Amino acid sequence: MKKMGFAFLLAIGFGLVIAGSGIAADKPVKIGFAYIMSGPFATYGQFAKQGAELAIDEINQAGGINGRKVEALFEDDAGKPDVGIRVIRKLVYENGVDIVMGIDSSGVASAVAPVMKELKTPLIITHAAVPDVTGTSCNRYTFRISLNINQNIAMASTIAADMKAKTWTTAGPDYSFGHQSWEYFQKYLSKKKPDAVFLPAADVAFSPSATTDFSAYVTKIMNSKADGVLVSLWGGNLIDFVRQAADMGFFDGKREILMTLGAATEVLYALQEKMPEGIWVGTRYWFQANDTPINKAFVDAYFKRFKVYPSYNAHGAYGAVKTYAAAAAKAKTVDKEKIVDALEGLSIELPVGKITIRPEDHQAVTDGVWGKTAVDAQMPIRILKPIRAFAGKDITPPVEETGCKLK
Amino acid sequence: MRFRARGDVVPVLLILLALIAAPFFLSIYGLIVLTEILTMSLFALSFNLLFGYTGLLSFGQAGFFGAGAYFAVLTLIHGPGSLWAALAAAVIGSAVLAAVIGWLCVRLDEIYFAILTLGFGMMLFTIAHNWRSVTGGSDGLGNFTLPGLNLFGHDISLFHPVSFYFLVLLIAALGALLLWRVVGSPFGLLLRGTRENSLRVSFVGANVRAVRLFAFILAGALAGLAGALFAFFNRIASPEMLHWSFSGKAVLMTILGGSGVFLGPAAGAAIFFVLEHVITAYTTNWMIFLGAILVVLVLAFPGGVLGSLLDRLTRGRKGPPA
Amino acid sequence: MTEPILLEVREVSRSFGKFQALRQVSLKIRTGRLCALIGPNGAGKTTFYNVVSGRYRPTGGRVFFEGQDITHAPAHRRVEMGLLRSFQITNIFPALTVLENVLVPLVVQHGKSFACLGSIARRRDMAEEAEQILSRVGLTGQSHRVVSTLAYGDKRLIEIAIVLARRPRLVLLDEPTAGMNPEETDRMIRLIRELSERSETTFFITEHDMKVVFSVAERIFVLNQGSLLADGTPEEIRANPEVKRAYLGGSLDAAGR
Amino acid sequence: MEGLLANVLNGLSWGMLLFLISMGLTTIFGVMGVLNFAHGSLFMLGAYLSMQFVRWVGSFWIGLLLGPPIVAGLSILLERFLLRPLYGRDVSFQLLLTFGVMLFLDDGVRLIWGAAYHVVDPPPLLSGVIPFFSQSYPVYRLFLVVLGPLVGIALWAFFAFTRWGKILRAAAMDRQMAEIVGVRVPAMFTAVFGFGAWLAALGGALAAPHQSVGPAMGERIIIESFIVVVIGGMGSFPGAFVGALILGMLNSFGTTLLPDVQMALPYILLAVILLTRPRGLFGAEA
Repeated sequence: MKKMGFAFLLAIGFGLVIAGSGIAADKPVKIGFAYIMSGPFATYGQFAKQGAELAIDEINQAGGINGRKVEALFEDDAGKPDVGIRVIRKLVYENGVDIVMGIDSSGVASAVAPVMKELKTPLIITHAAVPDVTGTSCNRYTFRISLNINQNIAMASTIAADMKAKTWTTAGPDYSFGHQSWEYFQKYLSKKKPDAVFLPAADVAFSPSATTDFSAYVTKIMNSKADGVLVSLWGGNLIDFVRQAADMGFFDGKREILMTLGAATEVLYALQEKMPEGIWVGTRYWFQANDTPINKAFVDAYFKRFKVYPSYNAHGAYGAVKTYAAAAAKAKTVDKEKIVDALEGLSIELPVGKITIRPEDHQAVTDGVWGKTAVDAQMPIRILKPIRAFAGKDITPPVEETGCKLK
Repeated sequence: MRFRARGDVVPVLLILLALIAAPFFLSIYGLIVLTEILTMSLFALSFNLLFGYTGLLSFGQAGFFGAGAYFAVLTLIHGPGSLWAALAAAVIGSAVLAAVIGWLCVRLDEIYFAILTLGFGMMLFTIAHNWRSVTGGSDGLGNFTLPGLNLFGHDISLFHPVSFYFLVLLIAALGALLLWRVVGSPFGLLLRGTRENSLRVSFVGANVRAVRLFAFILAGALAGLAGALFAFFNRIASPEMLHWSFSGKAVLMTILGGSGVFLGPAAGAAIFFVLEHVITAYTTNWMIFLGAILVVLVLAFPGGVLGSLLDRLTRGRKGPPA
Repeated sequence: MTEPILLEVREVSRSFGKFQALRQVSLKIRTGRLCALIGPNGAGKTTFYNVVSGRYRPTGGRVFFEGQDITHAPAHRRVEMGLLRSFQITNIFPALTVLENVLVPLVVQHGKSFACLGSIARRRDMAEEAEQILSRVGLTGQSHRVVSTLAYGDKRLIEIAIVLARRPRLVLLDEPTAGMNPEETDRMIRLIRELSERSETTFFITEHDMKVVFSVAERIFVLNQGSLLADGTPEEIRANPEVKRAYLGGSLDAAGR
Repeated sequence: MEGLLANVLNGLSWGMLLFLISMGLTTIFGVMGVLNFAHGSLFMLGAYLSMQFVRWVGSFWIGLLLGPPIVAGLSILLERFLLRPLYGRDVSFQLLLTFGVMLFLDDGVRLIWGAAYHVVDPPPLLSGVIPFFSQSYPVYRLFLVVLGPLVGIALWAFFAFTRWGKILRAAAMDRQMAEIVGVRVPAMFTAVFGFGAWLAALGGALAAPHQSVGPAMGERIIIESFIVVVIGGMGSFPGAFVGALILGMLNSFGTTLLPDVQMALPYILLAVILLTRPRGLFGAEA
């Protein structure tokens, strides 16, 4: 008859475990990171973690933030919205972090951004590109220092406008990121090149993220009338796509190809010489794109420590930490509200170049890079040559267009 | 299957009291974890009405969980912004869905039932994922405001973790109470009879398909209710909630806690989250530990953790069942 | 011969692929008369029961119960009309208690199949009725034991109790004494005879134990290779040469003595 | 015409890869009645081991030869020490145990090989492309198209004609009978599980040159293999073959013709078949 009584004891036990682990020391400045650390996109989280660790070590060696040591807490959001919200609540409520950074997946970003209002804690997004979080659903606590879809596709359409291709199609992931990339591409390119033709929705190739065999999509594109292809696949999907498409003669020069996230070192390291030459690829950061001392120092330090070149995700995490340090220096405190105020309008020189966070929508105006894949005998991976750099102000849509009503 | 109505009242009341007192001794984050545990408990309990009591392993239960979430959020966005209207929409909507899908699924048994429900669950997932104009596609539906509650003339904001916790506690407790009544009712006896021997049940004149269907609808409705709470909790309804791997979570929690004890699934939910919480504090490789722990639990606790503990306890006291 | 016809089977056939399990079997059962269906192994007895009770659909012919065509009625509909059956392999609810085993049919009997809020533990009326039925089959004082812990003979009695709980008009008993020791067999025979005499229920049994058949049945049907071979009183059957041939002599003579 | 042929070829090559993986799943289910959730992880392990051998000795064939037996060996331990105690118990426990093993292995490879993607080259003999109308088609894919049916026929012949195959089939149908006539069923189960795992790992090793090797590659394939096995009829080789072909074709033609619902197509097919033929296309009717 007492069997439910035991359940009670168990419940109490769990309660104590949870309560007991909630004690936090408040000495160091705490930064919480949420990235994908498991599953098919885990390699992005790995690079980000390395970037963050590098930045934090640099800051700590230089005396910390406002004289306080910086401590990093990494959480795996698994690319799932519910997990993302859980880990961010954990970081804020339990670990008492002063700021949260990261987020790879757009789905997680969409879920997490509104919650930051309740947590009253700043969030700097370093990867997820969904426009809404600095657009229609923007809020006081959410910032982004990485390029969003808008900006990236603005560059893609500029390059596309100079190409011979007339009829365009897309190969993208069958979720919001892929669809939005294609929608913006059509919008921007038809402005720059009114005679551009786009294949209807039934004829473009959106593949579910679990796809490993892309042959059907490659065939579909090759048999369409399109002579230009916007590829917005990323991660393992992009690797599989490129390898299989190459074998099927996709890169035979008969069509113009733009890969919006093709210059991710995560992908280039996996593909190595299997990445075809002469393809236009985009990225949020390219380690050879500029010669500033700050970039050189970052690339050298990163390579020395991790034996690989930094990816854009590594740079995103590195840059976010540096940005936060700058905001803290400006505010002379790590008080969350003051940090938010300091981040608004902040300009800082990062390896990627100078970025400015717009106070109106919290989107960073940052330079973008596209380039053509090329061989360099000195390098283990494909490099970009020529590189085409875009000034942040040219590719960032005006605040009025974003739908954000912060100010 | 064991339940004895009277003997369990006292411990259940004690648990309830502890849960009511929880906000006074738990940290905010502890309370948030407990909120999630309660929500998932309701989900797992609804699943166990089918699994433990009816003998039907549904791998599509997340379909109704997620559908409830979308119905609730869509009601908040497009319909009346009332919390109760949203919850009602979740319950009714997922019950109707469960009626249609259940009507097809209850024809099958065992592993075939499991796989068919998985199939239908994934069809619902595809709808949530691909019908972008309505469901927001893969990003989900997050642009809604959680309405406040008006209690005795006081507006209570559900944004506060404590008030939200009490809402979830209230609804989860009511849901559990309902399920408790169901499994102890004449219909509940028929369910257990169906689990034991569906052939015999149909040869005493019951329409086994109708009995199963009714259980399926009840379970679907309560899963929808839990899903609505989960969407409110996370401030978003997302397609992941309908994916088969989410159904797998309910299966996992139920078997972890023990499908043969009424509160087993709830205990399983608690164990799952506490384990995750403890392990991720030390490593990001938490799946490897979860996997190993699962293997050990399955081998060492054949009736689930709660089930096996209670078994040992009662056996110690009363000797082996006569 | 004035009792009304309870069950009528008209030219029923059933085949499984190429195998013809039943070939145009016709028979009538009248109310109140204890009948038996016999035949060598594989003669089609269980298939016949499965067709009559609604587990299988016949491939030809029709089945009538109290004048109504039930050929295509689902099993549970037939039960509602009063046609019940037991199974050759004990078919009960092993993890439930003795009481609960009988409560399952009572829930259906009382039209409470979908009553999902009231507690069954509070249904005194059902519990009392169940105890009554249990005492009728001779199982008293064991209501709260889990059925799987009972002796084999008692399990078979539970099955009878389950069937009785639906207040049947006709009960098909598929080898009720199969696997029983002589003592248990005697008990079962007495019970069947008693129930048949004292209640409104008509019993129709299959048996391989000829002693049982000839001691209880008022009318016997003989099935051989799916066809009805003979039909008559025990004396007539015993005298029938074709039946003797089908059984290769032996057991029928033994039963006669 | 060109598009049609390309689609058929795409469907065939994907279908044959699915077939290779599903054969092990269906064997294990057919003989032991165990639905193995970890099958996809064994597939993944096969791919990783094959990749490791390519790195060590530079030969795809050695990886193909040595990788799968290692996975089979691990699986034999798994069956012997983890699965065997569960045979008397509810099927859901087996499902849960193999689910646990899946989580363990998926995360385990990440611990050993890291989270990065890896790429394995096809062997020189099978690399390169052949012209195909105005396009080209990789030789390796054609190799898969040919290999699938060959392995299938070999297995079918094994079950149909050899003494061992016959014993296995008999034991699958009636375990008690097999024990009575002297088959050591527990040992046989271990062997069958190992064999099924070998097939899964073989599929993984063969898939490595075709897709990127990374954690979670098993998770992606396991549900599709389940669907293949179920629509074909659990335990049936011809069923797995036909199921894999249908799924492959559905994948290639669905992409072209019904892109909006393509993600749901396998599930719709699954539901339709289960509702009209509850034991699958080639399963024995219940």
